[in-house]
This record gives sequence, C-alpha cells and structure tokens, in this order.
Amino acid sequence: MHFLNLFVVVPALTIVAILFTRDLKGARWASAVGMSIQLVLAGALVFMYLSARNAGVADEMLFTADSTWFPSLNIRYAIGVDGISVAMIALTAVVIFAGVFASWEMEFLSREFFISLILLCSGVFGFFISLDLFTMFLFYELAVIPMYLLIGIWGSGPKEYSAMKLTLMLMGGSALLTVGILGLYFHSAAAGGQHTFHILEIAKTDIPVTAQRFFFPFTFIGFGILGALFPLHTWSPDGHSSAPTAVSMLHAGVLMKLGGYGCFRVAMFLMPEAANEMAWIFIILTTISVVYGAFGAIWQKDLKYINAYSSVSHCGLVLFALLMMNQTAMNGAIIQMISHGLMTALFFALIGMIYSRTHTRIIDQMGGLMKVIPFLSAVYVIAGLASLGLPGLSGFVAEATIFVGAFQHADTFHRVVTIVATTSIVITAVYILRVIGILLLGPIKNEHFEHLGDAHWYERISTIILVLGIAGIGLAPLWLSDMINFSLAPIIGKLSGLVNDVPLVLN
Amino acid sequence: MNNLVMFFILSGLILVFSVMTVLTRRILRSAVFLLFVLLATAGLYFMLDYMFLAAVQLTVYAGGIVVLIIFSILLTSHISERAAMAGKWPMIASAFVVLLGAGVTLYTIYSYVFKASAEPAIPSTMKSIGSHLISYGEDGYALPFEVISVLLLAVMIGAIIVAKKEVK
Amino acid sequence: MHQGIPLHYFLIVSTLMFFIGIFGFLTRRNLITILMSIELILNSVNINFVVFNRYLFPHKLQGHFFSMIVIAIAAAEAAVAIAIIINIYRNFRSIEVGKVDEMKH
Amino acid sequence: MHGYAYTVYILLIPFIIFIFLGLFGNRFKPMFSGIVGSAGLLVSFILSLTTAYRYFFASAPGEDGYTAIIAMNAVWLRLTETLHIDMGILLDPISVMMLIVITTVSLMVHIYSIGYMKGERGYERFFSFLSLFTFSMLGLVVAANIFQMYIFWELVGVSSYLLIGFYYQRPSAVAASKKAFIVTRFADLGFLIGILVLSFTTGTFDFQTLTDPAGPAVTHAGGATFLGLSVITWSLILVFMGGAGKSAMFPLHIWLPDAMEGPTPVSALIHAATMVVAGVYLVARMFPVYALAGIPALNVVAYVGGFTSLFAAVIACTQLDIKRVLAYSTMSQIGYMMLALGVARYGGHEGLGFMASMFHLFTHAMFKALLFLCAGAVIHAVHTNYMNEMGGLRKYLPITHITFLVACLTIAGIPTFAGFFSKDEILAAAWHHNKFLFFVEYIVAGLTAFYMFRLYFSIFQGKQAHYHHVPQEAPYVMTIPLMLLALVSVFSGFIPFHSLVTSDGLHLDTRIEWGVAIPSVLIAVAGIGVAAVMYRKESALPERMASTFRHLYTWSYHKFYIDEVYLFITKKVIFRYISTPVAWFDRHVVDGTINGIAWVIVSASQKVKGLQSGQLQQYALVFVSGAVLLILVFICLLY
Repeated sequence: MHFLNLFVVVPALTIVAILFTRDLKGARWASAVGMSIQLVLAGALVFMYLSARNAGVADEMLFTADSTWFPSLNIRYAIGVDGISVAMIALTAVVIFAGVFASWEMEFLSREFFISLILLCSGVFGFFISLDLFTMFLFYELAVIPMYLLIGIWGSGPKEYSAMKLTLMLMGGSALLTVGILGLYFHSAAAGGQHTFHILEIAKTDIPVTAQRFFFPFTFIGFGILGALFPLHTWSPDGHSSAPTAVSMLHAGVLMKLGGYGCFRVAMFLMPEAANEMAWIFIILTTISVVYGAFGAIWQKDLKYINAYSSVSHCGLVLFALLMMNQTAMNGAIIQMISHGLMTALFFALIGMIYSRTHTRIIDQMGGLMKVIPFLSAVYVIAGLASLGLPGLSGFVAEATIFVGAFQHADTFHRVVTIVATTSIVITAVYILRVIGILLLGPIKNEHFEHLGDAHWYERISTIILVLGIAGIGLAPLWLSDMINFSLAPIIGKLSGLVNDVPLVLN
Repeated sequence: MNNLVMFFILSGLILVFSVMTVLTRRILRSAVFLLFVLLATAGLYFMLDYMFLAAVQLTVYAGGIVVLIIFSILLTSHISERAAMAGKWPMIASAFVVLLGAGVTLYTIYSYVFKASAEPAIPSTMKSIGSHLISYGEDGYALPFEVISVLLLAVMIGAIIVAKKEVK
Repeated sequence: MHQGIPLHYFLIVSTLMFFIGIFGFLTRRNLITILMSIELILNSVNINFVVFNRYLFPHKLQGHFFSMIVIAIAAAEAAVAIAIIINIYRNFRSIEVGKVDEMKH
Repeated sequence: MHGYAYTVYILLIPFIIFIFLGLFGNRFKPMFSGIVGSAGLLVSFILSLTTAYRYFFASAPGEDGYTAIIAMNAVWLRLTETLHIDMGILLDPISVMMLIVITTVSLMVHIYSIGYMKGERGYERFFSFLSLFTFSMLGLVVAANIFQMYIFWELVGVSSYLLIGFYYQRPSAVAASKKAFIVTRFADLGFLIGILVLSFTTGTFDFQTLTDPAGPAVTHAGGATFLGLSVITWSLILVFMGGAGKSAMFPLHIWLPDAMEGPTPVSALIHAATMVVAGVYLVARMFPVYALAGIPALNVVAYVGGFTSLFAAVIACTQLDIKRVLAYSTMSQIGYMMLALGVARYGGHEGLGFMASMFHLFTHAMFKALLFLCAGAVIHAVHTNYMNEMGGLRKYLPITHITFLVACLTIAGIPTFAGFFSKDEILAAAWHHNKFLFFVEYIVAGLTAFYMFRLYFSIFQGKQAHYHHVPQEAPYVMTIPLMLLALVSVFSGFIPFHSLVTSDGLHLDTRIEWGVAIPSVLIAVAGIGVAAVMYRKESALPERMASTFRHLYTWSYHKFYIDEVYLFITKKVIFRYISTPVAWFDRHVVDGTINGIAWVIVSASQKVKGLQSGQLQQYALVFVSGAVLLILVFICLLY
C-alpha cells in the first residue's frame, strides 16, 4: 500500500474502531491511539521527505501515486506531497492530536463527536495529499460538512445560528470554487486531447489569459472565504465562539489553512497571469484584514472573539504575503500558516480549559488566574507572546520572513502596504497584553476561583505538544524554511517570468 | 339596418348583464343575470341563422344549467347573503390584466384581415345537422357525438357519487 | 339575418364577454359565481366559433358542432361542479374559496 | 585562529539557567535557584573579563586599531540570497565593553537579590527571568547582524515586561509592565521598518557590511530621497526611534518611571544599567552609518538627547518617590549619552563624542546600578518609597550611606570620581560642535547635582523621621555588591577609554579640557550647595520655592502631563474612536451585510412561498397575466 494513503486510511480505521467502542472511555482511547499513529506517521513523512531531498531527489512532488476513479471525466485519485504539504500535514497531525486530548471529557454523544472530529481531519489530510483538483475538492467538502454537525450539536451559545452561518458561507465559497475548478478543467487541454483535473498537468498547459481573468477571482475568493478574507470573514468570530474546544482548534488551526493553501496551490499557481494582474485588489483587502482584525480584537470581551479576530488578522497576513508573490514572502506565508495553526490551536485549547473551570469566557469576570492555575496561565502567556511575534517562538519567524520578503518587492505600492501591515504587531501586542493583564494577572476577582485545579495530565499533553511545536519552529526555523523554499521554487518559477524575482538557489 | 339595431340590442343586453353577473353581490341575482346573458346569446345564434344551436342554447344552458345553478344556490346560501369579493389589490390587478388583455385582443382583431371562403354555403337545417351528426365520413361527427354521450354518462354517475351523502 | 353586421362586431362582443368572465373568475370568492363566470367564458367562446363558422366557412358546420359539444360539456361540468360544491358545503358549511384550504396545510 | 569561540558560553550559561530554573526551579529550595543563578553568572563574568583582557591587552592593536572579530556565525533563517538572519557573535571594542558592563552589573544584582528577594513568592521565577534577561542583553550586544539585534532587542523587552510585572497581583505593576512593553513595542515598529528600509537599500543585515565606510549603506546614501532626506537617513531615524523607545527618550519615555514598579534589583539591572542603554548602544553600533551617511539623523539624536536630559532633570527635581527620581535621572543621563553620540563624527578627534558616550555609558552603568541598589537597601529598611517619609538614616545604614554618597558625588561630576571624567568628555565634545547644546548640558549638570543631593539629604540627613521599627542595615549579601560597585564608581574614571573604545578603533589623544571642566565642577558644587541649604536642615525654603515657581513646579510634578496626553490618545482616541467603531463596524456593517444577504434570501423565499398559496384565483391571475404578457411579447416580436 502506498505510504500517503495511510493518512486517509488511519483515520478511517480509527472511525471504525470508535464504532466498536461503547462509551466515552473507549471512544477517546481509540481516537488517541489512532491520532498518535497519525502523528508518528507525520513525523515519519517529514523524515522520509527530508532524507529523499537530501539524497538529491529533485521531483516536484514526492511519493506520487495515480489511479483513475472516474474515467469518463478523467477524475483521478492522484496523490503526492512537496515540502509545503508535508509541513501542513505535520501541522494537522499535531493539532488533531492535541485536539483529541483537549476533548478528553466530552460527555455528550462522545462516540459521535469523535467520529465527526476524525472524519473532519481525514478530509483535511486528504486535501493536503491530493493533486487532483476534483479529489481535492471532494476532501474539502468532507472537511466542511462535519463542521456543521460539530458546531450545531456540541457547540454553545447561539450554536445553530453560528453553524448555519459558517456552513452557508463556506458553501458559498465552495460554489465559487466549483466554478473556478471547472473553468480550469475545461481549459486544461488547450491543444485538444483529454481534459484533466491534475494540478501538475494543468500547470504545464497555458490557460488563456482571458479565462484566467474570469476564473481567478472565483477560485481565489472561494478559498479566501475559508482563509478569512475581508470582508468575508464574519463566519469566523461567530463560528469560533460557538464551536466546542477541539473544533475551534481544528478549525482555526487547520481548516482556515486550507484556504491559504488552496489560494496559492490552485488559484495562483495555475493562473499566474491573472494573479499578477489582480493581486493589488486582494492586497488591499488583506492589508485591511490585517490591521482591522487586530483593531477589532482590542475591544472584545469574549476570549474566543478576541482570538477569532486575531485569527482574522493573522490569516490576513498569510494571504497578504502570498500575494506579494516573491519567494521570501510566500515562504513566510507558509510558515505563518503553520505558526498560526499551532498557536491559535493552543489558544483555543487553553480557552476551553479555562472555560471548563470558570464557566465564563468574559474576561472582565476573571482575573488573577496566574495564581490559581499557574500552568495553564504560563502556557497562555507563551501563546500570547508567540502571537505577538516574540523571537524564539514561531510567530516571529513567520512575521520576520513575511515583512522582509514583502519589503523586498520592487514596487513602492507593495512596500507601503507592508509598512501598514507591520503596524499590526503593535496592535497585536496591545490586545494580547490587555487580555493577559485582565485575565491572568492582578488580584483574583471571584472568590470561587480560589480553588480551581490546575491542568490535568491530558490537558498537559495537549498543550505541551503545541508549545513544543511553537518553540521548535521559533528556535530552529532553518530546516522548515529550507524545506518550503525548495518546493516554492517551481511555483515561483511559474510566477517569476512576471515579477522579476529570481528563485532562491539553495546550496 | 334592422339587423344592426337588433344586434346592438342583443349585444348591449349581453354586455350589461355580463358585467352585472360578475359584479352583483347577490348570488341569486347574478344567476338571473346570467340567464339573461344566455338568452341574448341565443338571440345572436338566431340572427346567425343557427336555429338548432339557438334552441340547444335555450334548453340546455338557459333551461338546464341555470336552473341547476339556482338550485345549488338555494341549497348552499341564504337569500339575504352578500357574496364576498376579492380585496382591493386583487381587484385592481385583475381589472388591469383584464383591460390589458381585452385591449390587446381587440387590437389584434382590428388589425387582422379575415378572409372569407368563397364556397357556397350549406344550409343549417335540422336535416343537414342530423346527417352530419351521425355520419362517420367526411364532415361526420359520429365519434365526438359518441364520446360526448359516454362523457355525459360518466358525469351523471360521478355527480351522483360526489353529491351523495356519505354512508357512515 | 346577419347581413350588414360586420364580423368585428361579434368578435368585440365575445371578447368583452370573455374578459368580463375572466374578471369574475379572478375576483369572486364564491364557488358558484366562479362557476357562472366560467359559463360566461364558455359562452363567449361559443359565439366566436359560431360567428367564424357563419362568416368565414359557411360551407362547413364545424364551428356549429363545436359549440354544441361545448354546451354539452358545459352542462356536464356544471353538474359535476355543483355536486362538488354541495359536497364542500356539507363539509365546510361554506363555499368561499378562501375557507376551503384544508389541503394546504 | 582567533580563539574566541568560547564566548558563546557567556551567552549559553544564562540561557541554560533560564530553562533549568523555569522548568524545574520549583522542585528545589528557593535559595538554590539564587545560588545557581549567581554562580552561573560568575562564570559568564569571568569569561567576559578574560575576553576583555585578551581583546584589549593581550596583544597590541594593529595598524587599524582594534578590529572586529566574528567569534561565531551560523545561519538561523535564510530569507533571500543576500539577506539572512544569522546568529553570530561580533567582538569589537564596544561589544566587549558591554559584555563587561552587563556581566558585572548582572552579577552584582544577582548576588544582591539573593538577600533582597528573600521570602518572596516566586523566587525561582525571579532568577530565571533575570537569567533570561542577561542572556538576551548579552545576545543584543554581541549581535553580528541587525536582525539578530532586533531579535534580542525584543527578548530584552519581554524579559523587562516579565520582571516589571513580577508582582503580578499588584494592578499597578501589571499596568506598568503592559505600558513598558507596548511603548517600546511601538518604538520597535520604527526599528523594524528602519531595518526593512535599510536592508532593502543595502541588501544586507550584516553589521560589518553595513558599517563599513566603503560599504553599500554609505555609498548608497545619495540615492533616492523622501521629503528632502535620503532614504538611508530616514531609515536611520526610524532605527533611532527604536533606540529612543528602549532608552526612554522623549517622547517615548513614559514607560520608564512606571517601570519602577518592578523589584528594585530589576530596576538597577534593566532600567538603569543595561537595557535602557541599548538605544545608545544601537546608535553606537550603527555609528559609522550615521556619521557618514546620515548627519541629519545624527542631529535628531543630538537634539532628542539634549532635550530629554533637560526635561528629565527638571522633573527629577520635584518627584518624591526615590526610585522615580532615579528613573528620571537615568533618562537624563542617557540623554547625555545620546547627545554625545549626536555631536560626534566619524574618525579621529571628531569622534570624541562617541568615545565620551561609551565612557559615560560605562561609568553610568556602575554608579546608577549602585544608586538603585542603595535605594533598594533603603526601601528594604524603611518599607517606603517616599523621601518625605525618610530622613536621618545616616546612623542606621552606615554602609548604604557611604556608598550612596559616593554614587551621588560620581553622578554630580566631582573630580577624581568616574563621572567627572566621562561627563567632561561629553561636555568637551559638545563644546566643539554645538554651543547651544553645550549650555543646555551645563544647566543639566547643575540640576543633576541638585536633585541627587536633594535625594541624599532627604534620606540620610535632615530631620529624623518616625519609623515603625528601627531601620536595620542590610545583610552582607546585599552590602558587598554595594561596596564593590562603589569601588568601581570611584576608579573606573581612570580606565583609558580613549585608547580602547573609539569611533574608528584607533587611539585617540584626549586630555581634560580645564576650560570646560572647571565651570562644570563649579556648577555642580553650586547645585550641591543649593540642595544642602534647602534640605540639609528642615526649612521652609522648599515650600517657598515651590510656591514661587508654582506653575513650573506643578507641571514638573505632574511630569508635564505627558502621561495624560498619552492616556488621552490611547483611551479616548484609539479605543473609542478606532477600536470600538471597528468592532461595531464589523458586527453591524460587514456582518450586517452578510446577514442582510441571508435576510434577503429568506424573505425572498417567503415571498416565493407566498406565491405558492393554493389560491386558485391567484394562480389564475398569474396565468392570465402571463398569457397576456406573452401575447404582447409575440405581437411586439412579430411586428
């Protein structure tokens, strides 16, 4: 069996295993075991990938496999990974692993919960390994649908509203995407012959520029909705605030990354001319997202809302950097996706854990938690510092790469918007420190909180693995950055005829 | 000239009573106005020299259907009852649509040039009608005649079943 | 007997009658008056058939027979309709269309 | 070849101690972490001394004077072909000097804290943060490229944040730490943009390339201009903005007085001796670029420094909290250093200001740390921060008294004490370049002497205040660092800085310019005299003075209302007029639009549902209208 298939098969087997369990205890252990295997697999994948690269394998995609499952339309199950997808897969594996442990006490309909959760994650894994647009889209939908159930059933607050809103907006994105993908498909055989959904094959043909101009906005906005592109980000605050902990983690940590990943792998890679022409519109929008999301977060009272707006800001930075279309900035965008995935998952995990103790998410009602739950509070501080871009943690690596890359752009417009975007680091500091100050420091406001217990072992596992990821990337970013750089080279190569940016040659 | 005067009288009756049929709020009166309309229509048939048809109109329509309607009115509504009309907006909308439709149709009628056949007329006597009605060759209407008979039978049975009181 | 009367005159009468019937059909709320409006419509159509037959195709009797068949069907229709109306009246104690809406829900 | 690879341990030891104490510190007795921290730092200190000895004295400088040595360099993150962030160690006169400053002060503070923090909750946390700070600060000074410096710059900022907020249950400490971080962060934004601009123009982060007089930064200086100044100049001004934030230059100074909420040893280490001079160090590090390619930027540095020194000195005269007086004094002294850099030029005797600035940085670090530690000892003894609740402590705290007096004399610039030498060099440099600033500095010198002795007399002399219990001299673990620092303060003036640390690495001939020095000493003595008259004995004089210069006094007492202005801008303008509207806008306009679309669809579907009413007549109406319309359409089409 092909190695990459395991990433879809293991979740499927885990789901089957959960079906044979009877209660929460069985379900969670089954999930934990399954996702641990997944984590190990992801680690092995990273290792195998790097050793293949070190051995001098120069193919664009590694570990490819290809089989047709719908011959009349030439739809194929084509899989393969490059450095970027490997990084995303590793991120997903870490986040889902942490997510399972964060939902250790999910009492209500626990089997169904874990099944949906793992179904979602298998969709995500499938998305990242797919090279065929149709199969990719299929997996994408597979990831979105369980989200509706997870929020609608296990959520809190106005959960039906949020679930409906989220699903409808994402479905709206899917509708746009369908148009974009079909547009690519029907232009994929310029010289006659068979149409194809395969990304690499489409990349080899030249899509007519007129068609690109038409289909690029569909594809980019379709993925952009998932990546919280202003002004289509409003599902995010509502969705996140209603979703249960693990779902928020997965959603903000991984699912939103599908948007960014799709934006460059499908929209920009396959339609480079249109991307160049239209980039400025989206650059303005994403610049607004970056600053606006940060400002939006300052005055929120609900922890999850704060984090949701901060996600808008950070994810805006991802799209912003992608649109700069030079290697450094795009590299920064990928690192930012991973970094944001880890730290926002950590944030949501912590918020869930704090909520389960204090039963409130309104920051004004809490205070001085550092004294009673030092472990969680310290981790919260670390997450906050990562979020505001402290060196030594992952956020800094991403932001530094993005800003330096974006500023190397030859065009003044791009440099000016970069300066605008950099102001977000100050605003981010303001809201992060505000939350830390109100929530964790100061005297204890509510005497009921005097006797809260600190983290349980499973909560520790969940947070520590994320912290390790954040610190690991923050302290030693070079391997990740080089891995991504290598795989960005062909993409930049396709864009480079247009922006005069020579791909970075690695020693 | 006489013809024209006669036609104007008949058509005036038709139009006035039609309007009153649909506008009066008393159902029984409305039925009576309908009767007048049907009678005047029979008059038109006479003028067109279709005696048999006029007779049928008088017996079946005026004599049969209207009586049936009056019976049913008596069965279902009180004599003093005032029938409800639609609300203001449906009235206006309907009137608009109807006027528009009438205008369009009249315009079409006026702008269309009718071409009459030059062949000699055949008489519409009872004999010719009867032979057409039971012939099955060219210009024979035996088949529709039979179909109508079957239909009438079916309707008779159906009406009885529908209107019959349910047997508990 | 119709000499001197243009074809148009008949058509105008039948057209007006037809649309008056339609107006009644659209605005009346009572099933029986609706039925009567339908009779008006049928009647106007009959006039058209007959008039066309007399003026344009005097060598045939098609319009004439068509009218006869329409009259027969109108009678049948009236019979059935009234049977239904009576049945409705039994069940709803009313023959207002607005009140007969059990199937809607 | 160079044999300096071991310098990496100077950094690694504090880092390892930070990790170790941070993760496992609470498993041991509190005292253990203090001892581990101090011992580790002692090793770093010895290594630094060795390095300094080997660098400066083990071999005579060559033709080019003291040249920079890259002791270590490793690529940390590769951004583009030319731009890569490295982790390196750059040894040159100023970084070696800073190694000494940091490890000395840090070691003293560590030892002192063993006594000072005794019995505090979070003892091990304190020492682990101290180690983190030391590590970051060392990393900052040895940084081999500007981005590495930025990285450690941020780490220094965060350790300062953590240490100011050490008493995290005290709301004022939390607010102060937040303020410090955000204000410096704002300044760092300027630094970051400066780096971006600089790297865009020059294509390098590397300090050696940047500061090379023949390098791209200098040769590109005549390139593109913006608002009349070259892009390089702008980037230097932006970089200086970062430095001004860290060094509490006006108008980014507001965080420093509040930062005194932190434990006193922290104030001594971070907010007096090391971190706050990072801005000075940054300008010094980039000095060749400033001097050769951005004279306007250098003028900005000079005037900001000069203004801040005067401004802070005036405020210091009226404050009552002894730590705040010292904080303003720090600002004032850093203003001196900035000014000295601002009036210096590259190479030869023109570079006198550069040397003077570094010299003053060194001596100031020693005597200001001493002052803070003494203040800590006083506070430790009397449990109050306010000088009007003190007085006559001379008898109770003899060691503290003597060392404090030494420090005061040093800062006042009395001959033979270190401050005299360094200050004299600064004044001489100013004299040669800018007479206006020179006279400002004369005034500041007088004010400095005045407020320092106001402090001294109020604490140690004057009337005997009433104490709850008899103040006791601190234990030896606290007083020994005081004595050591006092010794350094007295004698460090004799270190031959002019031959060691100069703008171009070459030896510089200097002598004391008596024409400048004698008036300055006289002014200082006059200041001391005024202070003695006003505060030595209890008198009504201070009150009278305050009421005579009422407006000046009130404004100065309220720190010229700068805090209020900031508060107004942040609370009223940013929060109320930007953030709240943005939040509202998002909920009601953006989200409202989305919800509006949903509403339109829902109500449209309601309407469509209404069409499907089961009302036969409605259908008929639609049918008839449709038919009529169709007929119309066909008519129109046919004719």
